[in-house]
Amino acid sequence: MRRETIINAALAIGLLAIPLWAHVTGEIFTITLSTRVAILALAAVGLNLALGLGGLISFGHAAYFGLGGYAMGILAFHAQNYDPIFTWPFVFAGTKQMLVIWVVALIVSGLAAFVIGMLTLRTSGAYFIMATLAFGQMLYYLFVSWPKYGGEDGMSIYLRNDFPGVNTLDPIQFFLICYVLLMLGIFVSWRIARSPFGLALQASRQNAERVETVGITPFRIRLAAFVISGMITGLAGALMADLNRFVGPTMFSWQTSGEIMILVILGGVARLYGPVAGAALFILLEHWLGGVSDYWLAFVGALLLLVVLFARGGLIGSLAGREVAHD
Amino acid sequence: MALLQLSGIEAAYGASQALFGVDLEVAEGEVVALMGRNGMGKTTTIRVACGMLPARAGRIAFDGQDITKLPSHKVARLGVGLVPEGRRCFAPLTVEENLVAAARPGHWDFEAVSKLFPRLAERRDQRAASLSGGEQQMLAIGRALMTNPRLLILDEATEGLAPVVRQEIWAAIGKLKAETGLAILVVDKSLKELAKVADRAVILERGQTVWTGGIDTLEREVTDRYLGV
Amino acid sequence: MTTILFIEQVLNGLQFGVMLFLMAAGLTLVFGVMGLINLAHGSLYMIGAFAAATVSAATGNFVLGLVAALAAAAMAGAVVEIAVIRRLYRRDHLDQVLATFALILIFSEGTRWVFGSFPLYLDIPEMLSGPVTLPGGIEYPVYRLFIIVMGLAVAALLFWLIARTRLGIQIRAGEADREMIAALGIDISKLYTVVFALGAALAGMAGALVGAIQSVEVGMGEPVLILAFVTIIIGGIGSIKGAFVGALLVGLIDTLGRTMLPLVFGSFMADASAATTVGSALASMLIYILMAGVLIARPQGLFGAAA
Amino acid sequence: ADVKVGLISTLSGGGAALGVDIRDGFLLGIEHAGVDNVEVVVEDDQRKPEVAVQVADELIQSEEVDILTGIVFSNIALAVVPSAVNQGKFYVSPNAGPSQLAGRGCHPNYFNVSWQNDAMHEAAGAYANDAGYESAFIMAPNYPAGQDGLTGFKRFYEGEVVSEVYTKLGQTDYAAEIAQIRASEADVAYFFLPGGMGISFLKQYADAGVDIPLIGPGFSFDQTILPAVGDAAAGVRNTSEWSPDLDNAANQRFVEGFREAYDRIPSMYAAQAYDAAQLIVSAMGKADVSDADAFRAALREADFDSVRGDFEFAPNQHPIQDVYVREVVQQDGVWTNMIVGPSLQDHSDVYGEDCNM
Amino acid sequence: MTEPVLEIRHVHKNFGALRASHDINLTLLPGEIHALIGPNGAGKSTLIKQIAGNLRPDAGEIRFLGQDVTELDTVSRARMGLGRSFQISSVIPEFTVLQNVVLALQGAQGTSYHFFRAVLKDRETTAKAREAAERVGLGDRLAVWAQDLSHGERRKLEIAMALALEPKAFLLDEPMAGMGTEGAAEMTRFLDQLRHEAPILLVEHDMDAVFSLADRISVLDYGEIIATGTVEEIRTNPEVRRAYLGEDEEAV
Ligand SMILES: Nc1ncnc2c1ncn2[C@@H]1O[C@H](COP(=O)(O)OP(=O)(O)OP(=O)(O)O)[C@@H](O)[C@H]1O
Ligand SMILES: Nc1ncnc2c1ncn2[C@@H]1O[C@H](COP(=O)(O)OP(=O)(O)OP(=O)(O)O)[C@@H](O)[C@H]1O
Ligand SMILES: [Mg+2]
Ligand SMILES: [Mg+2]
Repeated sequence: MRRETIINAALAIGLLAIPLWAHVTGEIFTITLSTRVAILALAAVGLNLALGLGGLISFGHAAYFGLGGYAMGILAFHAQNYDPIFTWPFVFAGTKQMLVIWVVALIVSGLAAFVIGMLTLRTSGAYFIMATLAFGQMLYYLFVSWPKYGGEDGMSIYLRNDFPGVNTLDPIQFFLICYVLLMLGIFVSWRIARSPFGLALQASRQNAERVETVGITPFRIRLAAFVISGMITGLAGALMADLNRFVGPTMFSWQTSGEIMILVILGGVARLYGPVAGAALFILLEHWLGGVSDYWLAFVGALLLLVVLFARGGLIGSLAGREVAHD
Repeated sequence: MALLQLSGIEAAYGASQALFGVDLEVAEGEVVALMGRNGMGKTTTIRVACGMLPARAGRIAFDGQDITKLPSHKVARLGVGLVPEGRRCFAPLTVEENLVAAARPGHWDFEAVSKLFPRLAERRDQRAASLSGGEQQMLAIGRALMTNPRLLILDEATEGLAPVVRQEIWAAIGKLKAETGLAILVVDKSLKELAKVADRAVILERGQTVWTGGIDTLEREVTDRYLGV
Repeated sequence: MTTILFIEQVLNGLQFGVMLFLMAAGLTLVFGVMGLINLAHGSLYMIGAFAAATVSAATGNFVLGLVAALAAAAMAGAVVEIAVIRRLYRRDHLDQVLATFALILIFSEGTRWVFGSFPLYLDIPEMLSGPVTLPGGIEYPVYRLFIIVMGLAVAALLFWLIARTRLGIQIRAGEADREMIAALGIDISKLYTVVFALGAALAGMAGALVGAIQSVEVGMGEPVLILAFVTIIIGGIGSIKGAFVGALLVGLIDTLGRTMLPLVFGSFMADASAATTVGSALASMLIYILMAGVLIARPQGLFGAAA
Repeated sequence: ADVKVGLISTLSGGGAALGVDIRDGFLLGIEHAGVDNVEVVVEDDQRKPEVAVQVADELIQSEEVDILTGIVFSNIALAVVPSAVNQGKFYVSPNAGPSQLAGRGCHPNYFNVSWQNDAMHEAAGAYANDAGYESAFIMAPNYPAGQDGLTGFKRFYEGEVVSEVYTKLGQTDYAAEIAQIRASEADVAYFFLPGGMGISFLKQYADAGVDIPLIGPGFSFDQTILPAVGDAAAGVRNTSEWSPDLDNAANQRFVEGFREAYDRIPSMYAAQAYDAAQLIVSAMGKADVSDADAFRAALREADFDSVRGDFEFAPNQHPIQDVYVREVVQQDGVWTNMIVGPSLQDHSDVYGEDCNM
Repeated sequence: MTEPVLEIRHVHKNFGALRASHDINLTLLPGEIHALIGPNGAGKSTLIKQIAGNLRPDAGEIRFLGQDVTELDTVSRARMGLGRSFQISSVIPEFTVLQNVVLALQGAQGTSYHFFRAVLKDRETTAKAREAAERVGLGDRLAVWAQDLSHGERRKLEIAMALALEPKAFLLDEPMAGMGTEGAAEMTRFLDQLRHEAPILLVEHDMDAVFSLADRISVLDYGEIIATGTVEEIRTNPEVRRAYLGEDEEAV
């Protein structure tokens, strides 16, 4: 077995075992932290698809994260207040069903990724980075000044949404939902990476002109990848909203985009389990360093810098060696 | 005394070693042909000589000075002008900007280069990216000349040039040699043309110098064995 | 809206644009020249403002403060370039983004550690304070005119430096092929350090100039940074001319948008309060809409070179 | 310790100045109360609601605190408070009083010792009447607190509002708005621009040479801000429920103690946090925190010496208090506020009607 | 006479004042190698780009397989069966040789939007790819990253990718460049066979190769075709000698 496969298995099992053990010993907060890891990892799995395979350095994935979050917030808000969102062609008064919310989150963030992708994918390099960043900011300002859904205050959803047959308020059960979705996300990106589509996507990153001459349109390939990527991150946003029982426009902020990106890089770009490793490390750091000093963010910064400069390939890269898998 | 002297050079790209012991000398005013099949280490040798790739072992001297550890810009300033494999013109710059970017005072200035390659003067304000392949090659040679080097290194400098231009360039090299006493190290695939200008040849095989001598002493057997002619 | 007010707002828009240009200039320089995306540019802006505030407070002299701002930012830039950025040129944009993001954290918290969390005091020098009356009866602050002049001067200087000097040519050649320009005898590392420090100094100068009429506090750089990004996207990366035109466009559209849109909505919406809210919400997104428009029409920006 | 308090505040990044004052004020309050059975766990929210929620989860689930406090900003309070009080914890707000939590969203475990968000704006409206200003230009950032602020001003102001302007949140250049103010020829300009926005606006306003007087809520004239504004704020009237020169024994002890401990003049945030600490300690003397009903009743009595003088809770557990008009002055080389007089007395908020507790 | 596979009619292209293509007429017939030679900057690559679809002609028509393709983009032309190699090697650097060829194959098959099938597990595809690589002599380099190949090997990979498309016509821009004497001879032999699969429009400065391969030669100078004819006709054409071949091509 390859080294990376072993690491991946350890991560998958560890992320499941720790909260289960915490459940037994009654340390609820550990479960909460693990849930957060799973959700952030899912968001990063989304970004990793665009960024790792496609080389699309999106600095605006907060847009999809936020839209997913607000999909949940708005649907639940209307359901909570019995205030229909639309009455034609049928009356739709929002919902508290996670399954419906997820579908809406996937559609909305997918659509947004489609539109933003149509515009930004016409550019490349640093341009693309800044353009995606700016579109994220645009949505941020939209939601900050949209009074109906709380503006800057955001919205509190007092009770977590429902999932058939599951008590979502029980931390461990909610964790398991998130964990399963994370594993699904990883499975999807694994299949995509090995598919003809994945090959075309990776080739488009390296030499778009060449890809054209073999009869493939890089723009469309990238757009498709960007949409899938946005959808996965959007789903994570919906979950995050449910974990916090709160959504606010900071989900759209460029720092959020930066953080999702950090997770990917910390773990290892284009590594299947990179997002999981990155999210786990980031949450642990935040948790530990927060207590050390008021200026702990400076330490996070220094650490990141060290990773970028000296530990290329991120956590998984350092543990499993340089070569990216080509099976 | 040799102007450029490489002795016992070994070099590697990461883990894979490419040179296993290259010895090479270019005397002042001499034209030396560096030959060998594809992938035998010609370009790598040149990169090492120019300080673009560190040598793992061996010693490089220029004009008696040890330059083994010198960074490439310092080597260049001592008087080494490089026309690299694959042209490598500065794509977004105009022809003129390409030429003046690294120019140093001396015989070669814009005028002189224009006379050598009139096509470049015609394309003066065009961006290098949109030049034809051959025009880019001329530009790369002109650019190296503008640094007024004592040693000119040409790595496949006639690749992709029309036969008539190639003849002009060989003629120009012959003239440079005769008139300015410029030393030249040249890599090219055309043995026939090399034979006209070069004084000596060095042949590489798997990263090692396997044959050195006057170009007119090159036997049929040697070229068959090492160059596959 | 009266004509006078309109003219004044146009002037304000231009002034805001010039202010943005000061910020965008350094960014686009570093971008275009070194192909480096530097998120920490906002931090250098902050460093300039803090240095100016500290030195002006200590000496009571604004000019000394300005000099200190230039020096401090240039120095910080040089240090950052040598210690961090230098290792990133060969890497892709991703590593650059992350490393400079990390630098933001370090600079922000470091500044807070040294100066505390409270905003600093930095005021306009006596000589430049207060308004003058322009032809047409417009009262306009002298200091803002001063900023316009400084911005124009910087624009001219940069344009000349990049397009006309050999230094500029070498810088651009280095961007195209670093290894090759070195092989021709140019010490590209030193050159880059100089350029980066220059870009940093510009940011520092912007911070100091703008700091006199704004709040000098930790985190002041990030909002401007994003505006500067938008400016550069509109104008075209690496183009000083583009940054200049883009900045003026953004300045004008933003200023006029936020004064006119609420009026426009007010003219047909019954609820005046709601009209201004909607109008200003739209105004806050206007420049992004402009940016989207430019991306559709000219993905490489108004003055960017086609890919 | 008998009581464990979790203090979540903004201690890093922008806005940290306020959070630091809240933390320092609160800790000083506990110290002055002279009790040793209170344990305070301090956490940073980085001014991000999501982070605050996580930190609150940690304090509740892992540290098992009894009481939460410390949040600076309304949007963060709105993210944290509902779920915290629903889990049976007490929340004592030392700052931020969003209308949602004063009205329909009020909760028996939520106590606000600072003010409902509108209070200072309402007082400013009332003061504008008293000062005889007949027309006003009003301005705030385009976000809920800004919209509430201007609504609050208009609720009490009787003159004509000639123009109502919403700026972008985080805006730094106000030339366009200043030109509009000048052109409006109103009697007074009322602005609500918290933090750095206020600093920028005041500096630019002073430099523009507009002679229309300004009034603002205490937020923009606070001790965390004034030193950075300098003489650009000289003489401007503003409204607040507290001022360092308020004449009562508790306040003198607080201001002196604070200056001694931290070497600076306290801000109103520090004062509110100090009161929050005193409120908690006063309730501890009467009931055990594990008996939630008794402890709640004890908190509701508000039996402590507020640095603001008289203080009591309205039925929605928000303050009934006086709001003053202050003026910015320079004292011993430091810019600070001095009371001019009361603006509203025994003031409480309008949202209490919607609160059915 | 047989139908031309590729037909260029009255194509014009200007870059500003520069005439890069001026009233170009050219055909490529089944089974032939049509060489396009001319001085540097004459407009050969520009013409290739217009045929491949990277550049749009200012005027004129390009017909491929009897169909007007002037308005089609690169991708559609590639899918119709136009295989191209670049003057400067252009492969996917971080792919292995095999992956590079597979990519070309899936472009031809139009399977690029299959998300869930593991591409390298597909026997049929990999077998085909392997065959294409073997034909150019890269059979034992399948697992090597393209960026680790030597210059010459990379040129071969270019050809393999074009082969994999099973094109109806090849556009080869200087395939011999940088190949070395031995490599060039090998490539010449290979192209000689290749013409039986599809006709080749060959741009090349290596006269040994051109004269031994070409059925017809067209000479381009300053954007205009100044001569078309057999090897013998061109070799002895005085204008061509002056503009392009120079004096000592006798020896060839
Ligand atoms: N960047 C590189 N990374 C790894 N290996 C390399 C690199 N460049 C060259 N090599 C390897 O080093 C060896 C020598 O290559 P070099 O380019 O010096 O050959 P050459 O004689 O110039 O050949 P050619 O005639 O094809 O230009 C070859 O085996 C080649 O595969
Ligand atoms: N985009 C462009 N803008 C302006 N001029 C261009 C552009 N592209 C090509 N040219 C010019 O058009 C002419 C023809 O170029 P082309 O690349 O077709 O030459 P070529 O015949 O392929 O030459 P070579 O054999 O040297 O590769 C050249 O003079 C070149 O400088
Ligand atoms: Mg070579
Ligand atoms: Mg060509």
